[in-house]
Amino acid sequence: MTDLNKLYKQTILEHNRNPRNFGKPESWTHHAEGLNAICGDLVNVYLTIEEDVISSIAYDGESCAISMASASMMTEFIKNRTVKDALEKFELFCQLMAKGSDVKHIDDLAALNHLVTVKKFPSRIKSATLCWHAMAAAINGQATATTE
Amino acid sequence: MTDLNKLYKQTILEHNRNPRNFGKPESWTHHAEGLNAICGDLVNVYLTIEEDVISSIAYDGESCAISMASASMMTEFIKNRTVKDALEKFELFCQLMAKGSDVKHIDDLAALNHLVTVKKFPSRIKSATLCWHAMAAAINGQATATTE
Amino acid sequence: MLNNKNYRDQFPGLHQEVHGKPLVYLDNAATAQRPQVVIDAINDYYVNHNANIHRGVHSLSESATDLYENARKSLAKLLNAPSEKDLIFVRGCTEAVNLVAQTFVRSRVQKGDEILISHLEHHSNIVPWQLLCEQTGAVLKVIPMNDAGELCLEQLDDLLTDKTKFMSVVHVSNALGTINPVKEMVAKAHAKGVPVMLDGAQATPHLKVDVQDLDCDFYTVSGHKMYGPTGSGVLYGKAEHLEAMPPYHGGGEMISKVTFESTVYNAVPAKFEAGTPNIAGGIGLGAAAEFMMSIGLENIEQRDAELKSYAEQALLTVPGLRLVGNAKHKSPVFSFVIDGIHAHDIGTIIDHHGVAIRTGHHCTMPIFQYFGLAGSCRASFAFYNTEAEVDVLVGALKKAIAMFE
Amino acid sequence: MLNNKNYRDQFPGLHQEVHGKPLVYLDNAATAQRPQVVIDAINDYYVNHNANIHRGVHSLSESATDLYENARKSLAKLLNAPSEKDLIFVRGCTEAVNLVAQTFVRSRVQKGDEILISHLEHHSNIVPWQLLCEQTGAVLKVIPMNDAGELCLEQLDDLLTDKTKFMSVVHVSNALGTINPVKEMVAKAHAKGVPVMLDGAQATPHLKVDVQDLDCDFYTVSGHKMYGPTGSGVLYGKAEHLEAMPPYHGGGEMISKVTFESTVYNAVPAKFEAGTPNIAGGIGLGAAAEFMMSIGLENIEQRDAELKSYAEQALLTVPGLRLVGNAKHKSPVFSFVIDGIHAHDIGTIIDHHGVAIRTGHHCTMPIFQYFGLAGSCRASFAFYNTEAEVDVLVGALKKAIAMFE
Ligand SMILES: Cc1ncc(COP(=O)(O)O)c(C=O)c1O
Ligand SMILES: Cc1ncc(COP(=O)(O)O)c(C=O)c1O
Repeated sequence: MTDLNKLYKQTILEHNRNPRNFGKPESWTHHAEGLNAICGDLVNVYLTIEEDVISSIAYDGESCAISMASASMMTEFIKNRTVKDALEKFELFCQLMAKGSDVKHIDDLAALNHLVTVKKFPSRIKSATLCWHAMAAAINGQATATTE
Repeated sequence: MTDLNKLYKQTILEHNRNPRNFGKPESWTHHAEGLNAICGDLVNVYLTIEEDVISSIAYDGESCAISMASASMMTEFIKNRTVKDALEKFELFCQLMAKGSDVKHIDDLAALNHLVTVKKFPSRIKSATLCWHAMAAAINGQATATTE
Repeated sequence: MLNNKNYRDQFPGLHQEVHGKPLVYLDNAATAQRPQVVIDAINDYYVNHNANIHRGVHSLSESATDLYENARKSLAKLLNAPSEKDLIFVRGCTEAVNLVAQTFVRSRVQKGDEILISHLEHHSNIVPWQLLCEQTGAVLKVIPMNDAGELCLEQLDDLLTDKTKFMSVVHVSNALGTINPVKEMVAKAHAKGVPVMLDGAQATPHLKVDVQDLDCDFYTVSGHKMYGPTGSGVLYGKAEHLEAMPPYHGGGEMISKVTFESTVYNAVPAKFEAGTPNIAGGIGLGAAAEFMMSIGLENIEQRDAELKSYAEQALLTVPGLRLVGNAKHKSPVFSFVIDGIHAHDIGTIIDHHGVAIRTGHHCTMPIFQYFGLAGSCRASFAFYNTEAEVDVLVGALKKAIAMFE
Repeated sequence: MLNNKNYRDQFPGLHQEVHGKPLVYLDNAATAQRPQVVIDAINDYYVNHNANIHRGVHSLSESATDLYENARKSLAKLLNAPSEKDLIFVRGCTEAVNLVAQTFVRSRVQKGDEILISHLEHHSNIVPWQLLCEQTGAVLKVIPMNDAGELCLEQLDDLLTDKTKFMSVVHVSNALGTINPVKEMVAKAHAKGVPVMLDGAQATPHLKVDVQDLDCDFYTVSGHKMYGPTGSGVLYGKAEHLEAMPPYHGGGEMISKVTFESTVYNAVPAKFEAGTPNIAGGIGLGAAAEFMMSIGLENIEQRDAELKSYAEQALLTVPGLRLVGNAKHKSPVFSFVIDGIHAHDIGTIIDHHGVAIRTGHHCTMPIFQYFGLAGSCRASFAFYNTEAEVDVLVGALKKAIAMFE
């Protein structure tokens, strides 16, 4: 199977068909939008943080399949983690996806590791990390995260 | 004799050694400075115009041998001409010296025709025409003439 | 008739493989490929005439200056400008618009005055005016568009008010391909005494442009879009405006006399060309202009028309594909969306079939806000593209759709 | 030790004849020759990676973007900048100075505030400040110089007043070769809270520059003077300044969101790089930086020192020749005048012996006003010049003198 098929078939399309935690919730405590300046991708991330725990998380926006699937995966993965833990996982995920780095797998990231195939399409790495930047921005009280 | 020798030996150096009408006169009716923006050449031309005749003309400035010799020749040539005639000769001289033109001699210009050799050194054409632009500017009441 | 095959051979960038497939380059509106003559002109300058221009008495500097100034003449011929002195070399259209905004327009507007642009503008012809409005208190007005992606010209007369100090509109839309009736628009603006700039970034690669016939006050050209080097372009301005305008950048070349107390500016166009310019770029752009004239703009226009009708029909056979913008007069540029698949995913997938298109908002966010879209896929053609390449595009799109099923 | 012969071979522009004589290129301070690797890098982009950058998902656009961003990294390494994000690609030093004047400085000065420059500045570092002073009512102050062509540093503390909002000084003088003690000057300015820009146009071709060690707030680099393409250059700025500064040009790339009502700017450095940049130029400049690092700046500095002392001794054998400027620390640049012969005449005459020098005011009129001269002859060397070329220069000068006798 080509990288292209692997990327889309295995990892992405399933989440696109059955997005988890998609849609704007009725209430939240933290929110940020993620903007990809170059292509106009937009993801909103909504968090409810109670006593330092992310008790609920949702997303919406208009964005490509990679970005949407990554957000869907992220919400599943982050829900019920502490804020500190979430920010640590954000760092790990950025390392995994960093252009140029050879990291292929990070134990702590479990299912998210499939997304590493995106690195074969360098211009799309930002699609995969956009929601994560928005999540971190929301926690840090920033309204907007951009991936230049 | 090379063009270089021809230019300097025959035409230029004689006027440099014995400049005609050089120096700032005590009085004048019209004056303009000629500036060559690129190299910083400067020529001042001073005219006394009485009843439409250029009764006296002088120049000074800081400039290369070509420019100084051209000014020296110009003053000899222009003195006692009418304003109208002087401006016509200015046009003719510009035609003679125009980059790209093939004109090698203009009857009305007599001795000035020697300067056509300057055209073999295209970057120096402006040196030769600077004083003429200043003369025309002075007649037209402009303070400064620039040859870009 | 244009012998397409011959011209293709002259563009080395077209003859390569991407992911093991022959490149199908349909991103010409972003930047064109360059013919060998342009690349050669750049090389020739660096190898045989490498010197700075305008300031030297030595031979290399003279010949470099001649090459550069001859390039200006070629551009003047291409645009039918009254004189090459009416052309200022710039980095591209973006710099040209900023230059005019910060000199000509800034010196004429006051709080409450209006600047008129259109809904079809590229960000390059929006943001400089927003910056100017912030700086001066002027107000930005917009000529609206309709569902076809055409400007609503019937509203133009009303939008041109006593307060309108400048109008700047795009000649050909990079996102939708719409060719605006700019001559008519200039006439309407002039009737109200409003000077006009036309953004020609997408026009010069395709159309015969005659600035005297259009009677525009300023016209911008992006070199890299018309087969010339990156970092090259020209701004045409009517001589009377260029004379009257304050300078832009301060620096070498643009002055005739400097003291710490005061400075005398040089004559036009030097007044607007401070510092060492992109000499190789200017020379290469001149070669591009000569190349286009040697092909003949009418031949390019005809070839564009052929490609456009073939591509339009072919694209409409793709299931779920919807064209965005269908102006009556348009350039061979197609924006489209496909049901259920995001543009970026399409871009990535068809790239694996060798097809280079652009995806996103194409620096025209307001257009896509109008259509309620985040962006589109854009296939933009040049005269060197072929019908066979259209077929590859269409095949690749169908494969992308299959992948998402 | 630098094997000069090998490096000469890599510069195709050096191997040609002028008026039937081998070219002796001594106009390096105006613009340098480019090594084959730089020309090849430009070609490689146009032939193998020809696409627009940053905006595309297709492969060509990706590889073009990588090349361009890698070039930024090479420049960061050359200057020892903390991050390549601190570098903005510009057309050259002139644009860099104008950019800083109109953004960082313009947003900080008010009527009566002072901008401090020096008597050694190039017009590029004078006129932008004069324009700013006109626009804002700020006042231009000048650090004086002495007969050697060195700045009077003992006056610097007094010139840095409560009103001084910015200092901009040249690192190495293009007219006289003076190397200013810029690290010390930055420290003095910082002690008074004044941010400093250094004009590095003539420094980077010759010296190891470390922006962190200098601690300057801004540093300008002219690509075409450091063996890179025309129309290329970088502005280094401390990250905190670049973040805080308003944008310069409006256009594509520099925004993240545009509506007609408002605009969100992109992150640094994109915020300052509106429109399609000189992509080939940036890539070529990266190649020039790598080339210089591969030679080793310490080797270039050593070779400069050798050439300088040889040339100085040789020039002083020319009867009637007077050197203008004899700073203790200087670059291999010689300004001189010859009794009774105007510089332009010398330039024309020695060009006929194949020798290319510059004549005139070298865009530094105030320096020549100081010396009571209209200009000078300037012979400026690069590491690829040779002692034999110095001898040809001296011989040609003697012939020019003979001609005037
Ligand atoms: C319509 C239009 N205007 C302006 C621009 C900006 O031109 P440049 O890239 O030369 O700055 C572009 C290209 O991006 C364009 O398509
Ligand atoms: C000292 C100095 N500063 C600034 C400049 C202007 O640089 P650029 O040609 O890159 O605009 C030059 C070169 O002309 C220079 O020598």
